[in-house]
Amino acid sequence: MSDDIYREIILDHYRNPRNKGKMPNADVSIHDSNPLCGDEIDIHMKIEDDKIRDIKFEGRGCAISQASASMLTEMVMNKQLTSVKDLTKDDILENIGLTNLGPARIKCALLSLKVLKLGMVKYYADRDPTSAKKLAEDSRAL
Amino acid sequence: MSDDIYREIILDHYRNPRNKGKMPNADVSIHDSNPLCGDEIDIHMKIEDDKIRDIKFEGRGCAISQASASMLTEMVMNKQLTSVKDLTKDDILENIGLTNLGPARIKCALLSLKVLKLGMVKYYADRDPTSAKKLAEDSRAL
Amino acid sequence: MMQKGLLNVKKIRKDFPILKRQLDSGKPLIYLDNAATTQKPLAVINAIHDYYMNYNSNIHRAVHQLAEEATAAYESTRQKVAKFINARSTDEIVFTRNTTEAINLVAYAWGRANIGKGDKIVITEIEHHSNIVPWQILTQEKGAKLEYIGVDDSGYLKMDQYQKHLDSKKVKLVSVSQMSNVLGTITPVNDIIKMSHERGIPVLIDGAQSVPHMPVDVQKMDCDFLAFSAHKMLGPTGVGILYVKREILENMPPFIGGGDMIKEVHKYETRYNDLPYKFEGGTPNIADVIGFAAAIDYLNNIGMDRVRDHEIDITRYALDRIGGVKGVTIYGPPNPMDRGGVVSFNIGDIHPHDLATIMNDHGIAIRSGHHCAQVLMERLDVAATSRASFYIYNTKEEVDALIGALDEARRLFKI
Amino acid sequence: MMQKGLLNVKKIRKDFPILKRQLDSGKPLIYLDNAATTQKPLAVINAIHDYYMNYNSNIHRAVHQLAEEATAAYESTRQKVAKFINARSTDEIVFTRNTTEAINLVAYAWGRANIGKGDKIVITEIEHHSNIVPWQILTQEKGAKLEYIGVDDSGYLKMDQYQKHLDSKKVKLVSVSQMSNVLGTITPVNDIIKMSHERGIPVLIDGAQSVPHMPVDVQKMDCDFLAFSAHKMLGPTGVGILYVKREILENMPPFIGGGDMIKEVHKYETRYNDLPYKFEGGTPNIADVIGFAAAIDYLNNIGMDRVRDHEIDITRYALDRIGGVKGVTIYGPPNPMDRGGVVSFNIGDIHPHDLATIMNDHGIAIRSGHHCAQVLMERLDVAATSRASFYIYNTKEEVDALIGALDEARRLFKI
Ligand SMILES: Cc1ncc(COP(=O)(O)O)c(C=O)c1O
Ligand SMILES: Cc1ncc(COP(=O)(O)O)c(C=O)c1O
Repeated sequence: MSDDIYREIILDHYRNPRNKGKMPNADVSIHDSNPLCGDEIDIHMKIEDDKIRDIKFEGRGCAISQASASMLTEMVMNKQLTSVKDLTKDDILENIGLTNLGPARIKCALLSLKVLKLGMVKYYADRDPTSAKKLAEDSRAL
Repeated sequence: MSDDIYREIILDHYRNPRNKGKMPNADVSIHDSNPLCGDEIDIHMKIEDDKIRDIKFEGRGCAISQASASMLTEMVMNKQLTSVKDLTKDDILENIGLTNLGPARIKCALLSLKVLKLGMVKYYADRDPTSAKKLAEDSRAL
Repeated sequence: MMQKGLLNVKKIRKDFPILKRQLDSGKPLIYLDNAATTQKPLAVINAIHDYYMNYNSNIHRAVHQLAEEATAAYESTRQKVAKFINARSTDEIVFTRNTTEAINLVAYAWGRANIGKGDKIVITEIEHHSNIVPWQILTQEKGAKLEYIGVDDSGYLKMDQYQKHLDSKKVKLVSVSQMSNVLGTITPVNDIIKMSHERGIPVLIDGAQSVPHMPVDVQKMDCDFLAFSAHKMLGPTGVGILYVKREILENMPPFIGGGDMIKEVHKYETRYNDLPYKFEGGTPNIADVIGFAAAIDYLNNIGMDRVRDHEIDITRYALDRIGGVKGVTIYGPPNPMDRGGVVSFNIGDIHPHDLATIMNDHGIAIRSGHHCAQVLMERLDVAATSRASFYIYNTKEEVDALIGALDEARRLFKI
Repeated sequence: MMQKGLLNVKKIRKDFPILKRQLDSGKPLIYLDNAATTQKPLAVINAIHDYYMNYNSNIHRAVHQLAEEATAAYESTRQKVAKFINARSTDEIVFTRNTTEAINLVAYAWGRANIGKGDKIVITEIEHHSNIVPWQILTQEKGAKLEYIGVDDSGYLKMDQYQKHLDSKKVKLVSVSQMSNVLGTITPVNDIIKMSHERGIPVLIDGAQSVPHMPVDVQKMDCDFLAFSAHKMLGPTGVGILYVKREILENMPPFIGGGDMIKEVHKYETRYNDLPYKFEGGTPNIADVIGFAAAIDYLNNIGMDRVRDHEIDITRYALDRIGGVKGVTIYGPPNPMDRGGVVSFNIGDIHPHDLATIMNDHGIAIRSGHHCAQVLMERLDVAATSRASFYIYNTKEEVDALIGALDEARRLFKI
């Protein structure tokens, strides 16, 4: 099973994360951690016209959580929030090619999505409370 | 088994308790209750020359605790404290003729002895701290 | 899978191994002490056994297979509990040791943050010590006041007194048991909650006696807190449940600090965990929480409506039979529809403790004493009562045996 | 009945049914997560089973036979616990849910009565969250200060820092774990207690890791409080123990209010129960307390000295073997005599969580993460570690299997 998880691409994103770093004047910054393992992710975004103009992450944790965050930033860069908003658990797992994780490790793979959703909650809080509420529910379920 | 417990003499002491009542100017008054069943006993004593000149009890509870208290007052009335001090659990159980009680009911039978010992702790506190300490230990073990 | 109609008690009894027990008296066990704790069906006993034999592990914090299995089973109990009382979300279900700890959790975490000098907490004269002492401690600490709703001679709450307390405008919490463990009284919690919510006052329901014996729906009832114990509803000892509405739980400071209830600990500050984990510090009682799921399954399979019907039936019979014995006083509402399967009584001047000893000679387990309700005992002006309490496995024949033993007690005490 | 010489591990393993478990990977279980919770011998599992099958009842408050049997068994565990740690009296033994609740009990009941503004509580950088968070909550509430004794690079406490804290004269409590659950460090509790008592300061010992793994004598050590968990020493989940010196316990206000901890409840005041019942509110975890007695019997039968010797032996071997793997860093004291059977390590840039997943493929259960010791993680400047922890049933062959899995991890991660 581990052979299927720790493939070349995961290790590459783990060791050479894309879009990793600080973003001094981000429009939205948000932090969360996985209480199970202590993995931490910060996501920073610049948003213009409801579009993610730039996204960066900081974090520390396992190969799965960090590779998944790296791949997520690539996935949503320059995307409209309307399309990003509805990203599901399965979208992520398919994107990173890990569809057979156990319940504990799934949390690692989904931490960055959870943080991204929380970031959008923040962004939508005043602009669109209904979306904010739905995103908050979604993130809680992850 | 209940036939052996609820004999004539127990019921008689339960329904016609000896030495029951208040004692306005007692030298020692003490109260305790059995946390198991809520049975309560107060003991009042007049003590002269280390002798129990008078003893009364108040209380409410089961036939065993109340009959046992009644019989205990008869047993120690006009006795020297030196002899009362060392009364044991077995002395009481033999006196009331109940040597086959289960652990819960034994507590009922011994409540009045416990209170009597606590009363003597109070009496001896300044006069004879060593005896007071021993009596406190004894009462705790009842 | 829910069954219909009257309970098949004979079949149910087969699921409870202890009911085959022969006692020292040579008599078979007649267990009428269910309000104190119930017996456990084999399914519950086996669930605990299976956990320790096959997948015992600490939970939440490890990725090995045993930990994943144990975590999944533990959390699936939380889902079953949420569904059983119709909570909106598992976030609202906190596991404690028992009802007592659940109520104390509210008193410490919510109470110390929300009760101040001069505030009032309203409880009733029928409460169990577990729903009195925590409020005494809290009100004494805060300079607040504890107020009681009285109970009338038939065991009903004096709702006019409740109204008066509410009118005083100082009430910050109402805490009431839904079923008295002594009188059996089923209290009008819907009215109590409605009246209280009209004034924005939250209500805690002590469900220790109600949740095991009748359908309870937290959304319909709309209570803010509900506390109950697994061991009184076929489950293991060591598991209590605290339901709290999410809006309230989200704003509650933590109670027990330690492992599992935190997200990040730094030297001088801590970020607490998500709901409901924030309120479950330290290694939980994993095996017994898992065992409790089997108890819920068992009750669901019978159906709580049918549990209630069975108890009304046997309680009506017991009230009739016990009430017919010379010298007996029965406490609580005369109508079996207004009460749970609990019958408290006294007979002549026989002290309940003595009566219980005589019962024990006949293999009958009843409870005697103040039932952790001394305030009610003072109100009833008795030191103690005898209490027979029923559950799904009890029969009318067992009530008959109780009557036989009562006659024997009358003979011994010459009543 | 105490045995002599090395443990007969083969024989011991037969007493633990779970060790025969086949996992999803097709591999047999190699359980190296004992610091989190240990497995249970059949004797413990059966004791719980027997209780529910034969004498399940609420305790203390009834006279029927089941209640008497259950009460006697429950209280006999208290006697065994008192003897196991050499307490003077059963009055000094309070049952809680776990170590965490035991420490919180002290923080709430003793702490709130004895800690004031400007006072200091001293703990260490190696503490488990359970011995940090309660003191953070307490010191924040009271305007008191939390101070840390540092740990050096080999995992030893910096005793000069301790001396300095004591010299500041504001210290009102010292709370230290006797064995680190991450580094394995056995701390110099005798010195710590002596130094502290010279200034009249009480000391709490977190014995969660020490009591299960070495002889602990509260009278010799002279600690004021000792907390530990049954589930880490072959016992069931849901049982913790708090030992408190009687002089201190006698003056402590209560913690959990409710049934069983009272003597007399009146409407507005309450007389609390005798020790130790005053601190056990509500229906206890009866079955598991009774089950714990079988765990103590089992350990006594082996002898705690021999448990310790076995762990020194296997830990020495594990330190050697794991230390020999390329890219490995081991944390904690190098000398196995100074540490318990816990080996925390990292290998290359493999995150412990990933390593645990790879281990799981081999049937090996290890723990990964911060081990509820984030303050220590910050000190070590790591996010997490992998941890293998041993008990009486572990073998050197299991350590060999761990090494094999480490090699596999190095292959996958190309280290
Ligand atoms: C040193 C130490 N203290 C406290 C605890 C907490 O124990 P529990 O989770 O049983 O409360 C642990 C267990 O992980 C521990 O290792
Ligand atoms: C009405 C009521 N509340 C609270 C309790 C306390 O339950 P536990 O002892 O499980 O905490 C009981 C049980 O005796 C009860 O009957």
